[in-house]
Amino acid sequence: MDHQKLFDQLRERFGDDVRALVVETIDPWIEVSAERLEDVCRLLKNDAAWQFNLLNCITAVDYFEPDAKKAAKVDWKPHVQMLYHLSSTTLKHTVVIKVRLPRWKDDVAGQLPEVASVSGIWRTADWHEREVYDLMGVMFVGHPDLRRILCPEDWEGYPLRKDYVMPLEYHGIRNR
Amino acid sequence: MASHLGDPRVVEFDVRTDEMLINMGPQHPSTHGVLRLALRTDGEIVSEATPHIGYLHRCAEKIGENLSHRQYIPYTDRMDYLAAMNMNLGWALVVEKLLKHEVPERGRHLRVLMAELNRIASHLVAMGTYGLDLGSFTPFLYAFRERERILDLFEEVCGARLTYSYITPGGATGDLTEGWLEKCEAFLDQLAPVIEEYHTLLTSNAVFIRRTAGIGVLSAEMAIDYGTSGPVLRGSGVDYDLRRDGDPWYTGLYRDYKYEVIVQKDGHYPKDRDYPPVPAEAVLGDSWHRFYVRMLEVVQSVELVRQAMERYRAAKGDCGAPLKLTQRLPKGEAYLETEAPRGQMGFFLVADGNAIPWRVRVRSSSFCNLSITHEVCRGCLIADVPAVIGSLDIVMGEIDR
Amino acid sequence: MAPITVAHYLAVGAVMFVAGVLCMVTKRNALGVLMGVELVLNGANINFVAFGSKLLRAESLGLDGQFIALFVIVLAAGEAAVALAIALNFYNNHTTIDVDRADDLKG
Amino acid sequence: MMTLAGMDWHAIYFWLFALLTCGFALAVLFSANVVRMAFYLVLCLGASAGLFFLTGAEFVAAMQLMIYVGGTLVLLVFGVMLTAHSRFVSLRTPSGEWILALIAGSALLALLLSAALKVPDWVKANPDRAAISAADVEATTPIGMGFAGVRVDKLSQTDPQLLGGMSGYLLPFLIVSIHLLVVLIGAAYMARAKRRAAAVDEGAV
Amino acid sequence: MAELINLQILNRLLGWAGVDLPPSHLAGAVLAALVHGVILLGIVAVAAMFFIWAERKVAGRIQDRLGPTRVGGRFGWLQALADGIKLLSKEDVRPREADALLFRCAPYVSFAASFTAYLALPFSDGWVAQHINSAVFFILAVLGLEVFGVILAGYASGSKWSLFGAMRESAQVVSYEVPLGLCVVVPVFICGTMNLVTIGNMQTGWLTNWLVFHDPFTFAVFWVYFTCAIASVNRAPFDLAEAESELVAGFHTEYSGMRWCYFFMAEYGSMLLVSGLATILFFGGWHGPVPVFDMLGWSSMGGVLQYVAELAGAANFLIKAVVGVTVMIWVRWTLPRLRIDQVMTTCLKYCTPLAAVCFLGALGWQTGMFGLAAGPLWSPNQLMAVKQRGEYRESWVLKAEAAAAAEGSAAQAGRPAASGDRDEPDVSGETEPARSSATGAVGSPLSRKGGVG
Repeated sequence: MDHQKLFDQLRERFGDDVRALVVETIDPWIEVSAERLEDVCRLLKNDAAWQFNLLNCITAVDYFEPDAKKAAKVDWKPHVQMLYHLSSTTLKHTVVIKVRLPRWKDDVAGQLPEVASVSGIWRTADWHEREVYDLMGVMFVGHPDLRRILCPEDWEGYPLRKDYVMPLEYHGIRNR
Repeated sequence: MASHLGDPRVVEFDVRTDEMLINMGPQHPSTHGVLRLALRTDGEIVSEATPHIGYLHRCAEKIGENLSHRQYIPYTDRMDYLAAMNMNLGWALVVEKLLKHEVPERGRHLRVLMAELNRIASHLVAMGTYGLDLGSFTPFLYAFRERERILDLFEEVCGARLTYSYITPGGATGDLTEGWLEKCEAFLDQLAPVIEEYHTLLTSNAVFIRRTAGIGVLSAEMAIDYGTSGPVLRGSGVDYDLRRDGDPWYTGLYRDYKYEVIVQKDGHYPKDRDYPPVPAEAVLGDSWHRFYVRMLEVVQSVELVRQAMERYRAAKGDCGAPLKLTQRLPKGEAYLETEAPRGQMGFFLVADGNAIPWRVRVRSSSFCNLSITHEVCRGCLIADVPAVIGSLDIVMGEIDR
Repeated sequence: MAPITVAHYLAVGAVMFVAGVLCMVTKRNALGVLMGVELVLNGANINFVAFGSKLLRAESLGLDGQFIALFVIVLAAGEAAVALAIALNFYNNHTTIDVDRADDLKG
Repeated sequence: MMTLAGMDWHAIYFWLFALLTCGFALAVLFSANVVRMAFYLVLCLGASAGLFFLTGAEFVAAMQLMIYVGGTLVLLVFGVMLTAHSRFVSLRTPSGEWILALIAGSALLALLLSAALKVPDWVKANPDRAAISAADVEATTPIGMGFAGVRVDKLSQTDPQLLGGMSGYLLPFLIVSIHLLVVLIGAAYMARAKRRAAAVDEGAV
Repeated sequence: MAELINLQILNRLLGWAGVDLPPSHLAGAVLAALVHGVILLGIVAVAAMFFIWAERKVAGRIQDRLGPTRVGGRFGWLQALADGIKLLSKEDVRPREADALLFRCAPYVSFAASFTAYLALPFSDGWVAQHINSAVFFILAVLGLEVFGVILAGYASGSKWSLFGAMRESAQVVSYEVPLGLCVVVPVFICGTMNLVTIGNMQTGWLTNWLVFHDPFTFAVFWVYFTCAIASVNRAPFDLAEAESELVAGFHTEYSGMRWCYFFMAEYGSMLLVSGLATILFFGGWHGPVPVFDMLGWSSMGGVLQYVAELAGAANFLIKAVVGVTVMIWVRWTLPRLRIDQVMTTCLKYCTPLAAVCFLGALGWQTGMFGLAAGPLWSPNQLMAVKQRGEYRESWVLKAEAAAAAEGSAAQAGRPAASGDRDEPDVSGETEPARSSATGAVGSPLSRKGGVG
């Protein structure tokens, strides 16, 4: 699949909101701004030339190093990266869409970063977004039913964040 | 009083009974582990089915950030514990994809052999438990009888019967033992005719057809929209199989193998002349078709295993040694989906240069397959709920991870 | 022990009948009233069968007693079906089967 | 009377079944729980079937068990289940009503009992009961014939005036059959899907 | 009312043992009642235990495994006993939500219904606890009461699954009683009696005399009966009330220990009962396929030999009934379960119309509508002098015949009351002779096949 062509088309349409294309990696990816993600996704799904009708997976990666000594050595600033693995069952090609989010909204700890929900585009995103919300703490704006899915409803914290500390006790059950 | 007449539920059903909210599971004979379904029912009719998952959540993704890639293998075993070989394979391939490490030819055929054999075992369980869900106990034991023999084969090769940890990044923990191929051959020879028995007991059984045909119909668009995969997707008539259409790192395994994707095309399944015909009541995408696809995939896998054995014999060299425990992963990320028995099992791996991954993400097939429940269980009878859930063939270990 | 006569059966029938009538009077639930009706019918049935028994009377009603009892049983079944249908219908519209609430036609 | 040979089994069974019948009839009356009422009614009617057996009306007793207890009451219990609001419905009756009802009821009972005991023919035991064997009261087939219009049980009747009135129960049987059919259709019609209700509602708007 | 307690067996036993007991003797009567009760309870209990073992064994064999092998020696034949002991030692749990009284009563109601029905089930010629002349309906009626136990259990358990089970059961059993009743009516009207002993005895002789081979319609109606019987005793594929994959365990979800055990005793008891009923109604009851004892003449000889013949008859009956139960077990382990609406459609759309058609067909066959039944087809029964079907009369018929014969006058000379090959019954019934001829007509349709030949 011609990722460059896709990138050009998106660039033409959305301008700088489509930030980058990287093809040298194992899986080529396109970075999109959080604001225009929904529009980009809608185009990717509905455009006859691309037909990304299958959303394989939504992943969030927390780029954060709690250890200050190690944190000094990394080449990135702390952020949460969203990855959308898309493929087409008809044209049999795949693409990865990345979105960069702050770890906390407005850098206020506890304020979940926000990104538009794509559950209106692919319904499979419903559960995947709930899972990301549950484990990584990303707020999906426009999600119909954003609840925790794997952890209990009253669980505190977002376990997959790098600075997450396991609570010692949950409802009287000791964890250690 | 008149307001009740405007209530849409009043006009739907014969006798308006009080709505009941019942919990099916997490301790229920037919929820395949610890799935909990909150059913809102009106008499026997289910007006809403909400799955609640997470009872088996073991933080597999978090664990992956604390172990080296080889240490993570046993955790993949416990995801889809009915198809642990396929889970191992998925993880091994994604690590190899990141490392750009190719296994030798012999190792490739060994992997196909194991994956397909495990697919047979997994589909046998799916078939047996589906019978159980519909109240027929006998096929379950028949299925386990055959599965036992596959487990014997696995045990001989890796010492374990459920959690194999056999296929590892780099190859496999060991080569096949002497005489293993003959035993496998004998098993396949024995399996082929008994599949006929299963068709008699279930596929073409009139009661079975009445219970499954036209129940839980999932249209092709909806199947894709919900990200379903595997037999659920193909049972809806979508011609998509990662062994053919997937990532080159995965399809490379099946290079030069001869097989047909099991999907209904022009009203026919490949080679379906040898098997019970599709009943007139069955609608594409219903529980019966999902079941039938699995049954045909067993036969397909038998053929693939035969081909793999032939090629394995012909291939020279070894089957690849496992990577070292401390093998550093290059900086970067890789995503790979494999066609596990239950559908597309995806592993995503972010590495920062250490042996221990920075982030592991598991995309589970059953997770997506289960998410259609509320869609297909709406308006069916209570008895149809196990019939639909069973046809999705979920494994909670994989959903909750 | 005195021999059993028709009057003994009649007494049993009377008790059932009275219990049924009181049931009809006191119960609020439509189905409770229905049960009262069943008791009344059955009390009557005992009388018919007793009068028709050859064992109890030399000059009995004969089989006619049993015929009438059978008719009563069958008609009671029909009556119960209709009453139940009414009760369910009433319940559908009023979500109760309290007979005192069935006063829609009251001016 | 309680000699070994003269043991009156009929009396023993009668008292047993009579007590059960009356006891459960009263239990139905005094129970406040509608499901228990249904349960007591089952036992009451079952015991009265025992009384029918004692009088020799075996077919009636079997029919009582089959149609009444097995059919009608199951239907009733079904109705109870469908209409039960909370799980165990209680039916409290105000005590004032109870007192009135009990006064009226005991008056009625006294009247009925005195009537039953007044008629000399009814309190007299059948003198030649011992001569009647179980086979003599066998009545199943005659009942069947009676419904078909032939009274084989009254063959010895010679009085031509009486003969005219006993040509069998064919006509009532047919009427009842048709009646039942109508009832069934009517009940099904009443309890059927309420789509029409919505249509009426829309029409009103 | 000493007749109420049937003393036949006991008296014969005692007479054989040399004890002479007057029938109305209190000790004798009580003893007889006890013996009957204990024998029947024993049969039900032993049958339940045997079938629990058989269920496991048959299921094991069907599923390519061995089933119980250890308890009590080679075949695990004490497995049911071990199960029973285990159940006895289990804690008797009652949910807090349950209605205590009804919850406790329900298993006994179920079991009592199943057990009471045995009162009217003959095991051999005259071996019946209670002669009831409408025994067929009595058994069906009492069996139908078993549903109350299930309904009460479901309702009183305070569990939603139980309630679902109870609702299903009540709907199912009430519906299936209709086709079941219709099926049973077919042999009843062929025999002209509801007395099971008489129906059984009417099938004396070679197996061609069994009612299932009487005509094509009885053959068909047997299968309808068997289907409905499986449904009415709640066995797979109609075991919706306890459907474990849907309702956890349905009505007995909340039961444990002995109370649970009673439900199972009731289930297995009912299975044997409906099979036994099928045996009597369709498969010759206690008569073997070859009338060995009739040929030897033992069955009417009296004394020990007749007793032996009757004992063999009882064994014969039990074997046939057990075969029926085994088929039920076989069906259970083969077929998936139907859905509730499908169970109801099976009843209303297939079983009831089929039973009705068979009923009408058998009626037509019996009245010679098809032109086949008038002359008896050849059967081995013609070789031997067995009592023919038409010779079994109810007592009132015999009495009426005797009366008619006694009053016999010149007017009747041309039309003998009891002759077998009469015309259609004359039911106008105005004059004495005409009415007595109607009496004879009751016997005549029965004797059409056997009586003439």
